[in-house]
Amino acid sequence: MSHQAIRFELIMDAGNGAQKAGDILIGAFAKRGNYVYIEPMIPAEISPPKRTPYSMSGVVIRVADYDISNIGSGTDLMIVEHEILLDRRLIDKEYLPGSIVLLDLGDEAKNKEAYQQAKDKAIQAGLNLITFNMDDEAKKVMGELGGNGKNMFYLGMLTKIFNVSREQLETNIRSTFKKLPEEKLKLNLFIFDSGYRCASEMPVSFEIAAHPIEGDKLLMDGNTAISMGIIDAGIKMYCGYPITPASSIMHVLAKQFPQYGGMVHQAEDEISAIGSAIGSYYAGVPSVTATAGPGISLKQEFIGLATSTETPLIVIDVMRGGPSTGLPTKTEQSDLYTAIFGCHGDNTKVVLSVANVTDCFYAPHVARYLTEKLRVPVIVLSDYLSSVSYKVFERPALVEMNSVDDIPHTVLARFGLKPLGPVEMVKDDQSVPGEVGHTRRVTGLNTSSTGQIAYTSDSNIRSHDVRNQKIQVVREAFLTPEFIGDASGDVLVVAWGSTLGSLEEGVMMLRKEGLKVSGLHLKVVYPLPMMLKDLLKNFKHVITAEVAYGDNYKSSPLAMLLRAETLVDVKSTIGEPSGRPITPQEIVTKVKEVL
Amino acid sequence: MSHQAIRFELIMDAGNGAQKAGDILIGAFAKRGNYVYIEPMIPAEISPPKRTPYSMSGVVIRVADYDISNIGSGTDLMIVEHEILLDRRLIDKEYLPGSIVLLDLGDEAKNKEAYQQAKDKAIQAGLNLITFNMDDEAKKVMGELGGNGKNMFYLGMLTKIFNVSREQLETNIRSTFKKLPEEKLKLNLFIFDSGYRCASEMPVSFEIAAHPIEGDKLLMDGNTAISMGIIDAGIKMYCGYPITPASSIMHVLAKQFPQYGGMVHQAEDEISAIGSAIGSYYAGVPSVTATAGPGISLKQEFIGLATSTETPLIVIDVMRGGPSTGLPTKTEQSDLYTAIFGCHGDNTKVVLSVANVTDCFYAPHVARYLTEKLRVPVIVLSDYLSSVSYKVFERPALVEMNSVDDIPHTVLARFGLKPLGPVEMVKDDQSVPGEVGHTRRVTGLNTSSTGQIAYTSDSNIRSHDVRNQKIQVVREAFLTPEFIGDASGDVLVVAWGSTLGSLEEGVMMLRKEGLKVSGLHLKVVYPLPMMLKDLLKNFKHVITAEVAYGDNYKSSPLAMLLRAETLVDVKSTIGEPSGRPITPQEIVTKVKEVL
Amino acid sequence: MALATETKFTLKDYKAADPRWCTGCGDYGILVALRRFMADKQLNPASVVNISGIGCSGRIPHYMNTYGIHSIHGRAIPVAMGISLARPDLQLFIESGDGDALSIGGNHLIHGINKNFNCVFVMMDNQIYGLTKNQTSPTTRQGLATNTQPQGSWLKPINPVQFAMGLGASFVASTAEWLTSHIVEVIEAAYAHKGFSFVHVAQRCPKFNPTAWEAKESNWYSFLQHEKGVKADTKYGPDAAIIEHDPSDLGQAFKYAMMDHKHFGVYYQDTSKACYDDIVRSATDKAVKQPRSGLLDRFKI
Amino acid sequence: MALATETKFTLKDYKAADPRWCTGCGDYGILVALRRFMADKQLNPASVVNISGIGCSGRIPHYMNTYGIHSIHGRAIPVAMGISLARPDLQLFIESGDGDALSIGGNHLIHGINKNFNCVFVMMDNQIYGLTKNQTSPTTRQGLATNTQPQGSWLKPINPVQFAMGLGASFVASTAEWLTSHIVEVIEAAYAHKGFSFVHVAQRCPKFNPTAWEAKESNWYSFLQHEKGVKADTKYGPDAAIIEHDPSDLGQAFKYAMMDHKHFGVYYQDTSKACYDDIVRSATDKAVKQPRSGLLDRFKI
Ligand SMILES: Cc1ncc(C[n+]2csc(CCOP(=O)(O)OP(=O)(O)O)c2C)c(N)n1
Ligand SMILES: Cc1ncc(C[n+]2csc(CCOP(=O)(O)OP(=O)(O)O)c2C)c(N)n1
Ligand code: SF4
Ligand code: SF4
Ligand SMILES: [Mg+2]
Ligand SMILES: [Mg+2]
Repeated sequence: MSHQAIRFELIMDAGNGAQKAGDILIGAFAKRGNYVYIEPMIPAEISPPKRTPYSMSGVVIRVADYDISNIGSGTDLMIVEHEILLDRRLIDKEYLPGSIVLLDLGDEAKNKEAYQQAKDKAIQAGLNLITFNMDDEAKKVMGELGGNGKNMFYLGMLTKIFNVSREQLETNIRSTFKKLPEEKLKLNLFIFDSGYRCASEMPVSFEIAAHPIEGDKLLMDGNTAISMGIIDAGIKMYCGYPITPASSIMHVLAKQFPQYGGMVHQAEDEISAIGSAIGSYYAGVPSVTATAGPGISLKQEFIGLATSTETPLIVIDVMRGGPSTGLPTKTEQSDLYTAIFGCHGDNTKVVLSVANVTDCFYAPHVARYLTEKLRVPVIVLSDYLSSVSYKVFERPALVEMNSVDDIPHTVLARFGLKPLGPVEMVKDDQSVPGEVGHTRRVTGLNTSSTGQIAYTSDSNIRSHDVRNQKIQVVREAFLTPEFIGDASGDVLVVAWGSTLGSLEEGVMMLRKEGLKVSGLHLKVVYPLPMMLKDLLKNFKHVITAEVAYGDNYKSSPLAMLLRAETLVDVKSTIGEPSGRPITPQEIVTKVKEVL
Repeated sequence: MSHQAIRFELIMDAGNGAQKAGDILIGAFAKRGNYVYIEPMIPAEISPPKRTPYSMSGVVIRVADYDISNIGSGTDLMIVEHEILLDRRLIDKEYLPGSIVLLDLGDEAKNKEAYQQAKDKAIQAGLNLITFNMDDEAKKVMGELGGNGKNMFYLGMLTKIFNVSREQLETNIRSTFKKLPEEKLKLNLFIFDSGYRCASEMPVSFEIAAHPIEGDKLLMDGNTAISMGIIDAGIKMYCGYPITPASSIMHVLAKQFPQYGGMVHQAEDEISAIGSAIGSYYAGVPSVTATAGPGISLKQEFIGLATSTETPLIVIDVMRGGPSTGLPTKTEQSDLYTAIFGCHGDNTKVVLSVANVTDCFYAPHVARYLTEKLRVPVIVLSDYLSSVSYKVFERPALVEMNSVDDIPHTVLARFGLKPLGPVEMVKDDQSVPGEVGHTRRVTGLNTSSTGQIAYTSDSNIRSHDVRNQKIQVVREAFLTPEFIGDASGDVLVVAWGSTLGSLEEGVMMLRKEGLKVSGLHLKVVYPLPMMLKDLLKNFKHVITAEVAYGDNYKSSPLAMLLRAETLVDVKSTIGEPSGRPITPQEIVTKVKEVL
Repeated sequence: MALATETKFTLKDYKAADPRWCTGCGDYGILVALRRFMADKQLNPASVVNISGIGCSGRIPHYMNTYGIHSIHGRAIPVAMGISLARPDLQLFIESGDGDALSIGGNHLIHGINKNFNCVFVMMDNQIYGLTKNQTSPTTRQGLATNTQPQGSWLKPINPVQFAMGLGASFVASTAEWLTSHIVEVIEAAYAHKGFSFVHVAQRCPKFNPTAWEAKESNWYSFLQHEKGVKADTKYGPDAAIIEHDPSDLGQAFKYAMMDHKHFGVYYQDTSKACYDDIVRSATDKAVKQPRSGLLDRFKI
Repeated sequence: MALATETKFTLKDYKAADPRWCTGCGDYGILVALRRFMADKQLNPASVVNISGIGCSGRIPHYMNTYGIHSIHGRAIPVAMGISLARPDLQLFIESGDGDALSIGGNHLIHGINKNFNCVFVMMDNQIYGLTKNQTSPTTRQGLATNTQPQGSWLKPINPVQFAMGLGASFVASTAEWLTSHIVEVIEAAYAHKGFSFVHVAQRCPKFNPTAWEAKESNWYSFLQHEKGVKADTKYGPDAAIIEHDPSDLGQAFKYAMMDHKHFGVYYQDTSKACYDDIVRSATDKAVKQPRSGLLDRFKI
């Protein structure tokens, strides 16, 4: 068989190393010239008891011979460690009809009946079930490794099934475990080989064409890309408080930032973190704070202070399932409202969203540019999916930004923007501490243009006008948004954030069928381009794709904004708060229902 | 002269007793059968230095021989203590053409030039300037009172000017100062008499018809009404943290609540206050928390917890000027967004607004009914204007609510609602601690219907569906909204909250001119009635009146909601973040511009 | 809301869902201790409320077959405060982590201690952020490399016992999850105390902070023992010194609290400190009651 | 950002807008003391930042002709923390009220003290919420009737000096706004100290709490005097006892802190406590620098 793109999964109990195995494997895929996109599957608890449904952990990997932007619509093949996980994973219905399930019978003795039920369930679901068993020698070696190493067996299987070079794998295993004593390494390699052999006897094999990848390619997840972007954007201060799935930005920076002259400050809570970010920027040192879910709610009061004092502020919100603690390790796009409207009083801010790793890298540059030019808060919305998924992508050009005027127009254009026109400030003096003759005080109270407290109507109206005029400056800096497909037709699907990949693929599938469907993706989600109304009018139906709740009366967040701004009957047709990304197939199916 | 309604002001330095004088006077007005509406003017500082613009303090009083609902469009007469305050107050342009200014020349010696300038300014503004001086004897008595008592002089003047009974006034003064030694009281009365005499020699006199007021009338401000409503609604716990203009709810309850079995808990901050309110309600004791501006931002995370755990929660937000610290003692309606959308994740809640003192009294009942039936947070939006203004109004019928099923349908109808239909919960068990055999845990994580933590897609989707269905139950309980005027026409003005009074009066003025203008006022501001779309379509123009920012691209909050829900081109035409209420005249003027 | 009293509750009656902690996690010991204590004291599960913040520690309420609120990070105390005012008939247990209690939740802890409302506050101290995967907490050992301070944690840790003492807590004790009977006795003493009973529990996190508490050795700590306090646990801490310490001796309690050497037992107890919940409630109880029918009379013009 | 150094700054150079406090408010004295201290030390107004929360106390920055942030209620410390990490060349003064510091802002105070970043923290203690008009604060005298506790404030007040000591502050002093030279000297000593210098200032609020501090009498307090600390103020406090107290004596400092009798002066100073801002900054300074041009190389496949 030869495939353009294939998606497979390795599902194991948490703590058994599925993610490590996946990392090693995709390194080899990438090396030989495949594009890959990985989404780890992480339980909300650290290491829940094994052989329970909540212990499900693993990786979903999509490999292709072309640049892929999303995890795909369904799984072609999965290796599952035991029956409980199979049973659990089948609930999600993410398999393709007729796809292959390789079930390890290793635990069969523990619960024969349950195994049978899980197997029956898989077969009833129309899956192609194949069972296997580790050979006794591999099991013995696992014993010597203290029960570890099963992931190496599965890795061997996958290496064989996907016809990846065994040598490359060995090299990768060696470099991954380079701290391990040679003896232990050998045992791991032994298990790997057993797995390889095991798969050789199976009637399962996939061939994915591999071209030598041109140019300079990187492999990175979204949060790492944001961290690197922060460094490249010349930001020098990170203030944060740990929270899933934002924490890894802080982790990466904690290691790397000092080498580039930056500092990481772990505050006592999210409120303190944003306060320190504001202090740093007031003092002239570009800073950023990142958070998720509950953290963005806590930061709202300080966001208002930044607005009022005209202090630059960048807040990154890596969205997860809500409301409240919600689903901390699942993806969602429900923080758009809180990002735009969360703070009391009139809100003026810019909200960016990131579609992929490259966007993650450049979002800090654009955020810094906007917040320093406008002196209004800039919120960057990423999400769980973007934060943990990593993919092979073209090396982005470094900016090595020192001043915001260094920003390349191409970077702004990536977010649909041209350079901003002139911006008026509420307060005339915007000097930085240390500037002699410029001492100035800022306050959350209303002020006149001199910065003095002012309670009169005209002064308060002026402050509101000036701040809102800044947002108008952004509206005037929009490039005409580009469509996926034509600028008119039967259905337009509008999306934002990490949904881009599936949007592109879904729309392309529909267009291949000759349907008049187009896509539109927004990276600046607030404010919206003024020409949107005219653009949307050229379609019979406009619907959005968002991983968020929406019904006939309550629109999903972007749909609601679009309706209010354009008065077009935009429907929130695609997406639900499922914790899982929207797939290309979902887009295809839902659009067809509309047509 | 005989007037139906007249508005006058007493403007003094903060701390000089203008509000006290106003209170005494309106007591007498009310007694003789007038309707009154008072708006105090309070500086953001406690007692800023006298003879400065920021020291401006006072009362605006509207008196009429019919029930009035707002402070009116402009001032007919003002007494001003000195030139700086005159200069300051003229900036606000709230006077009517040709209206009377009585300027005390007592400070003229301090700055003759400035006096002259202020006088010129008043005359240029077309005002009818009359100057006066306290007689020497009165001044001497003031000296004996340690410089106090000037407010009594002005009170005497006003008593004469408005032909209120001198005897009634004396009775009121005596009861107000009942703790004062008779000797001092006499001195105050002496000054009062001097003022009375002073005004007798002026060519200024207003006659306001007074009918014996029928039925039982009360005089109360909005925050007191909310406090009384809390008691009558059977709520037993108030948790709060001081913040202007919400604090006085806590002050009133701190004094009264224990006598009705309630408790007031002053927490260390707003976050803690709402947490304790949730704890109390979880434990089965109805509770409420009130706040303003920054406080509502801080409470967002806990609001999400109440949503997720299905714990009843009532939050009162007395809106003030924003963003950030903003204008703490000015009115605004800019927290609508944060009330609806402030928390991260998908939000399901009900937002009420209050139009007047009677609404303030019944809002706690309705909020309690909704939050206990739906187990979603209910936010009540009041504002600075409602909180401090007081008026004569008909005594509301007590409910003496114990269970929410006691609520009279008339009380729901006042907020445009019928009783709710059946409501499904995310969690089947909603028992209260102490109920044997029902131990249950709640959590911010997603759960199944049994209350167990659940991370699966279907379970998370179900929780969202069930919560949003609750909001649908509210949508289905709406009565058809009633119009001020006809159900179709050229212009419909939609408003919410404290703008009702001006809306009614403004629309009536327009209709008297034969214009096809109607008004619509919403008390439940989220969700909105489903039939709105059909209702709005019957007007050529639909505009909103909101004390909030709005421009051609960014709608004011209610306008934006209406646009999104109805796709009608609702414009945010009337109102600005001026810190001052919208006047009937403003409505008239702006509607005419639209026509 | 009648409470059943005749039933005999067994350990099983306090058990709800199966825990999802890592193998070897010290939280299991704390969970079991809470259940054992409740069974010993025959607490009615229906009148117990466990209230927690967020963290591995925050999961306790899910596993206890009582009422419970798994609230938000750092803010279990405000929720418990509200319950305590509303329902003095309930028994409140607050479970919190070192990050939950001392980092984000520090202010509520100050005011919980200061208000001295009646509850047992259990601080599960693994000296690390567990649930968010290995970040420095206020009690993390100086020098320990974590995900947020990989160069080694910067600061000297906050000593929770000293912290609580410094804020004037009316009951301060420390124990360890592996001291299976000591911990139960400490919880018992904390429960018997009326007011905010601060219980520090040394808790192992084999996943992220395996070097934090050396449960196998016992020579690095001592027991504070007293008839008014609790007994030493010679079975699980055979090599620990035993010090007689009267919990009413504030000065001495401070000294033990401030030492580098660790002490388990009851440091301090002050039975005279007023409880805010009592004060507020009794002000309401004592107020001369008015009928609601006359509520609006004084506003009549 | 060159700083002018040659100029001679006079009192006037530190004066911005006219204050808007009530007549007789003690905040005037604190404002003047800050200006006097800065003039004495010839601080460059352009390199000073005053950071405050919300309250009558929070208005100080507006009246000082320096840089300043009038931030949000209770959260001046986080803002100052950010500045201190970013710009060690600036001189930071934080002004906070008793409510701002100890009620809503308590957690930031804990962590400010613990992190010991370099700043002067001035707590203006009028034992009441001034700006919001007469509510009980954490330092309000028990029994005082306020708008929120009209029956008389419920709890024993928190003692701010004891609070700071208990949390391990590296510098703790107390003074009063009416001790016009003592307050300047205390600020001077606080400024000279590297780290988080906690300065408690007794402040009169004639408007809402006129009985709080009896400035006319001086027999109810004593001065702690020492060559390492500050001198007694015999002019404004003629009847106050004078006690020699070495600020490095922790135990004795605690004793004075815990007494009901009030002491003005420097209670405690520990010059050895590490400063978090130094640690974080020096880790960055010491890190081997990498050119940004190679930033992405290690992600190459
Ligand atoms: C407002 C908020 N901030 C951050 C988080 C993320 N978070 C969850 S638990 C935790 C800290 C856990 O540490 P600790 O309190 O010591 O508990 P442990 O897991 O170690 O038991 C953090 C930061 C959150 N859930 N909510
Ligand atoms: C988040 C928030 N909560 C409440 C307030 C209202 N508020 C302003 S100042 C203040 C307390 C003032 O007391 P204190 O800190 O002692 O300062 P003082 O006015 O006495 O100097 C409060 C509660 C606010 N501005 N912001
Ligand atoms: S991470 Fe640590 S504290 Fe959390 S469950 Fe695992 S071992 Fe226990
Ligand atoms: S209220 Fe008190 S603290 Fe505030 S300005 Fe007036 S006297 Fe000063
Ligand atoms: Mg911990
Ligand atoms: Mg104060």
